[in-house]
Amino acid sequence: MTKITKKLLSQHNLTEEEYQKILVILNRKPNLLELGIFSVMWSEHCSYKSTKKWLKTLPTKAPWVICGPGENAGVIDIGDNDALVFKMESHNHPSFIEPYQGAATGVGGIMRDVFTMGARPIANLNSLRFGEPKNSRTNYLINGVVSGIGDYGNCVGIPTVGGECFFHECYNNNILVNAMSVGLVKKNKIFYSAARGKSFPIIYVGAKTGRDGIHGATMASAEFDDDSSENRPQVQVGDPFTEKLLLEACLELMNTKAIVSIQDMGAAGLTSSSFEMASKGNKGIDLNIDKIPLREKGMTPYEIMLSETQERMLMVINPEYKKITSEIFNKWGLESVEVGRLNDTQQMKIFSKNKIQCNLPINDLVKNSPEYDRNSKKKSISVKYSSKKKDISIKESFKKIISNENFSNKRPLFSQYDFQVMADTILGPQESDSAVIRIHNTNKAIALTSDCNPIYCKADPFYGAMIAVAECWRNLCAVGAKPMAITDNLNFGNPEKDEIMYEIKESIRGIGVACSSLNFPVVSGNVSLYNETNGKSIYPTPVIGGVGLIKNYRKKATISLEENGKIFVIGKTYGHLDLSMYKKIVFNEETGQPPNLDLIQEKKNGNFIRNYIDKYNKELIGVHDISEGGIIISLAEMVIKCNLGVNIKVPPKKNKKKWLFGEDQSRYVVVVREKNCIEKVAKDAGVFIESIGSVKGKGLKIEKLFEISNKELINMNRKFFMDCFS
Amino acid sequence: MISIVVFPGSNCDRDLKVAIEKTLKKKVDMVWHKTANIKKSDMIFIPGGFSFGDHLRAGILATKSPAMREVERLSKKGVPIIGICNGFQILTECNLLPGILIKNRNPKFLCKSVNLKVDNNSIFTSSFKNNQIIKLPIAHSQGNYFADKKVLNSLEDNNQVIFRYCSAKGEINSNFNPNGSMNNIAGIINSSKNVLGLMPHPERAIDLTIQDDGILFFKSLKMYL
Amino acid sequence: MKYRVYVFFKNGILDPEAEAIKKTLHTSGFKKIKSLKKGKFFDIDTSGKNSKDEISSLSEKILSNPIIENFEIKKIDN
Amino acid sequence: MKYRVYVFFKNGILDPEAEAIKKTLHTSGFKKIKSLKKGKFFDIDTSGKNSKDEISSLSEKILSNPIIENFEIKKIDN
Ligand SMILES: Nc1ncnc2c1ncn2[C@@H]1O[C@H](COP(=O)(O)OP(=O)(O)O)[C@@H](O)[C@H]1O
Ligand SMILES: [Mg+2]
Repeated sequence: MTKITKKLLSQHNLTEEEYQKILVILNRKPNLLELGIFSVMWSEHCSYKSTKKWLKTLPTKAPWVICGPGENAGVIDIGDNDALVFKMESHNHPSFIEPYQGAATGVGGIMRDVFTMGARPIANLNSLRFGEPKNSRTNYLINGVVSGIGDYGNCVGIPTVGGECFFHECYNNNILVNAMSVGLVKKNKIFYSAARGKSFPIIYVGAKTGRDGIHGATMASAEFDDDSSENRPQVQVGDPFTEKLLLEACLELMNTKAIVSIQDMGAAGLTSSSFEMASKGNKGIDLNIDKIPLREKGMTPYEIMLSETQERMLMVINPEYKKITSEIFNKWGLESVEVGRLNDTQQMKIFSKNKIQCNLPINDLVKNSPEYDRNSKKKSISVKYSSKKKDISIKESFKKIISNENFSNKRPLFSQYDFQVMADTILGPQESDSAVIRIHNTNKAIALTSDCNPIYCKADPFYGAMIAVAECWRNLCAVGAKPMAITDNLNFGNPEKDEIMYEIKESIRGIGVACSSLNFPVVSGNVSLYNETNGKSIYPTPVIGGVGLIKNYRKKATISLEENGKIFVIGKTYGHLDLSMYKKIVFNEETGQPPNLDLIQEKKNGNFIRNYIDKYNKELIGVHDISEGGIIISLAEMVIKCNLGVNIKVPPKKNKKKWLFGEDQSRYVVVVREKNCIEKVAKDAGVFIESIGSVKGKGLKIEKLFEISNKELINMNRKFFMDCFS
Repeated sequence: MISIVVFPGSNCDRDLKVAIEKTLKKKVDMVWHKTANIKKSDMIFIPGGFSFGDHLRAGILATKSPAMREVERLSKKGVPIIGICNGFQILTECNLLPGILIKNRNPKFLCKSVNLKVDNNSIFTSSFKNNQIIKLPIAHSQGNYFADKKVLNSLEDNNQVIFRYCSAKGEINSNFNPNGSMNNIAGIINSSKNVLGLMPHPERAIDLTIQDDGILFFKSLKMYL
Repeated sequence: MKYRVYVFFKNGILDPEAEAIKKTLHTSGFKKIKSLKKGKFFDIDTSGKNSKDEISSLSEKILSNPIIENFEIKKIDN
Repeated sequence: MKYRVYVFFKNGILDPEAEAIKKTLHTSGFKKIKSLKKGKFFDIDTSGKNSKDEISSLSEKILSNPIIENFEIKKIDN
């Protein structure tokens, strides 16, 4: 038997205390296989040991929530017996090592989470963060990540309809790749993972197991050092064709009564899937490891249990339906094998060559997983001052911003994604503040968006997280959708450091406060920690993925202009420039506090916009939220998109710079026809409204300041991404 | 009966079925690729997607499916066959259409709406005006039509090029060629004029709130049915 | 029996992937590259008797497309 | 100088493409194929002096993905 040494424990990312806990649970020493199982089950990735305590505080309930966090994905009710299943998940570390495969398998994994629950994925989003473009690897990484995401989703035939892509030096050595998938299911056809049934067979289906990504789950929870790329961990390779077959086969089988419970094999593969199914159902499992289909010779039980080969599923089958099960999988050319049986012992027994290789108490292992209340302390932030404080005109500043990588037109990026397959994409990328996807064969549609401003979060994680939620809520309102629920992906550094733990706690608190106040529950999510290299952490990046509902998809808003339209701003403009993109891009300065956020006003303004889109659709031309870059950027985006022009008057007595570039929250640009009643409706709703100009000619004209032609605007705006992908 | 052949990895089959039902009010038979006997079919569609994962060369592995023997047999009897996107790739790989679709000039996948000039002199496009300019979505990374000079000349001489990429005003040149196709070819028919292959997706453009130029495409088929 | 089948673009036919790689080479500093061609190879282990014929048949019918590609078969000794 | 660079998957790395091709070969009558592996090759013509070094550097950095692939360089005589 392998001797358990300090070194072995640290290779398994287990602390001495955790090992002592294992000894107490087992009342004996574990063997290597058992130690490996503990290590993945108790990894940050599977056990959420540093964040569990705080995640429990999030609001997860609403009358329309069918299933909150805890299952493979969250589920909400959207009426007419339809439900939406969605979740976001990170694949940050694998994507930094191998961007193409890392991102592709991230997409594959999140889609399996969705169709495991019986839902057909209908839309994917992805939220990306890269280092500075001048960093030598950035171009390689973004090209790999984007093709990986595209190739996988395109092949499976699920439209990739939106997301974000943001560059900042804090991601130079730790990029973020967060993938979100949304699926549709009938309310009475949802599948869960809790094992049920008496000695029912356990079926393995999908790809053969290889040595892919062994220790991936522990890798995903461990900080990088400079050797990481030398270590060349076995990365997982994605196979979207097999995923497509698995998707179709599972959905076909789900139309029969064969499947009792089902769980995809994600991080920690066979181990976490079997333990989770058993523990949720209070069951035991006898697993015959010799039955597992293998891709390579000579694999040990340890390797088999820890492998992260993609495109695999585990399910409990009603024995009466064994024949139909194998028929359907055969039809789709997939291998399905009975690998074990359920029992009531609550023990996990793994057999090989008729010998017990592992005998672990399932509930003790799962429910006694470590939970930490780690120390946290606010650290004063080293302020970044600009090097060059010289006077730069508003026009020059604007040009710098609109040409910057963070504002460049993303068409060359998202055109690599099939955003139209399934023929229900009503509004794809760049047409509005959220993507809008019709529920097939109905008048309903859903709106989808993902948001987070890490610069705000770094300065004040509580406010930053609140703003991320609010921005997400705003983007849904801006297309006319009722915001329903969110999924989140919490990306942070090393939680063992006080200041990082502070960021984590504060961000979760911020999400909680904003979600409670907006009645916008959290139904699923994911935590990615240890996003650090050589002790340098990323900015706190709690990405919020939001889902909203539109009753009648014909009543929606886009970011359109129309000749002679009247332009208004909803919400008060104070001119908050601290931490703005203006300060960042023009002066490389990140100082001060994020803009103030009044959640009551946010709600009022959002409700007004939604109501206006619904009731006054005939007089409405376009809506666009105002966020990073301020009013001028929102207007420029509209001008570029529609190839028309606007004529804007900065209101008297306002500081022009602040008014144009300020990032005050809860605001929208609204464009309406000449005959309209928007001012009256706004006043009745108690919402601040300001007329700022009209749609005229071609180009962006700020009266008494400057004018830029469309041609110049479009060229400046598209250069970065065009070069990036050429 | 209208048939759609479904391969493992097809993913525009449902969209196509919906489009046919909606625009032609006809029943659709989904034919699994292993079918060795297509009984009665007035028209056969080969849908878009990634049949067999698009491995090796897009379309090649699907040509080995039994249903494709049937498609070949029925095509000789004059049954209209329409391959869209991956379907077009399959039809060239099994020689029902000449040429081949290779990687795009910029090999990345490309999803966008493009302008097309339509030749209405085919059973598949008779509802269009001749040289009408329409807009349809494309979504592919292997849509770059290639054929040798002789084949190309005979396609042109026999008016077998049915769809061509162009500008909104109808200019046909390399600036309005999204993938590098020879002669801006987006869709062709065979010499007996009953087999059509096209890269754009008319089935994604049958909705007034999204795009609707695909409706005319399906309406053309109505006259034939 | 083991065979290696080489499949490569015919002369004079532009291979967009090879072109893209060449461009990347040039932009990443490998400026001395005069030409670059790309091909595929398949290592096939077969137990057939007439295996050479079989290999050439599948090379022709499946592994290559005669409009754009040629192929070459080599026997490999273990 | 002319070189041929062979690029192929490392042992143990899943090659979904080879799997799919093998399956289709089996179902379309080539039943005797025991195994099929796939790789790429690049024929490169370079004018550099240290060209062998250059070739191995670009093979590692651009032609192959060292995380999942290996490569081999052979000199070709015209
Ligand atoms: N990684 C991505 N994948 C897909 N679509 C993206 C991605 N990043 C951005 N987009 C899309 O591009 C458009 C513009 O993005 P962005 O500049 O972030 O817009 P906004 O500031 O209005 O939210 C949006 O429709 C967005 O969904
Ligand atoms: Mg945004």
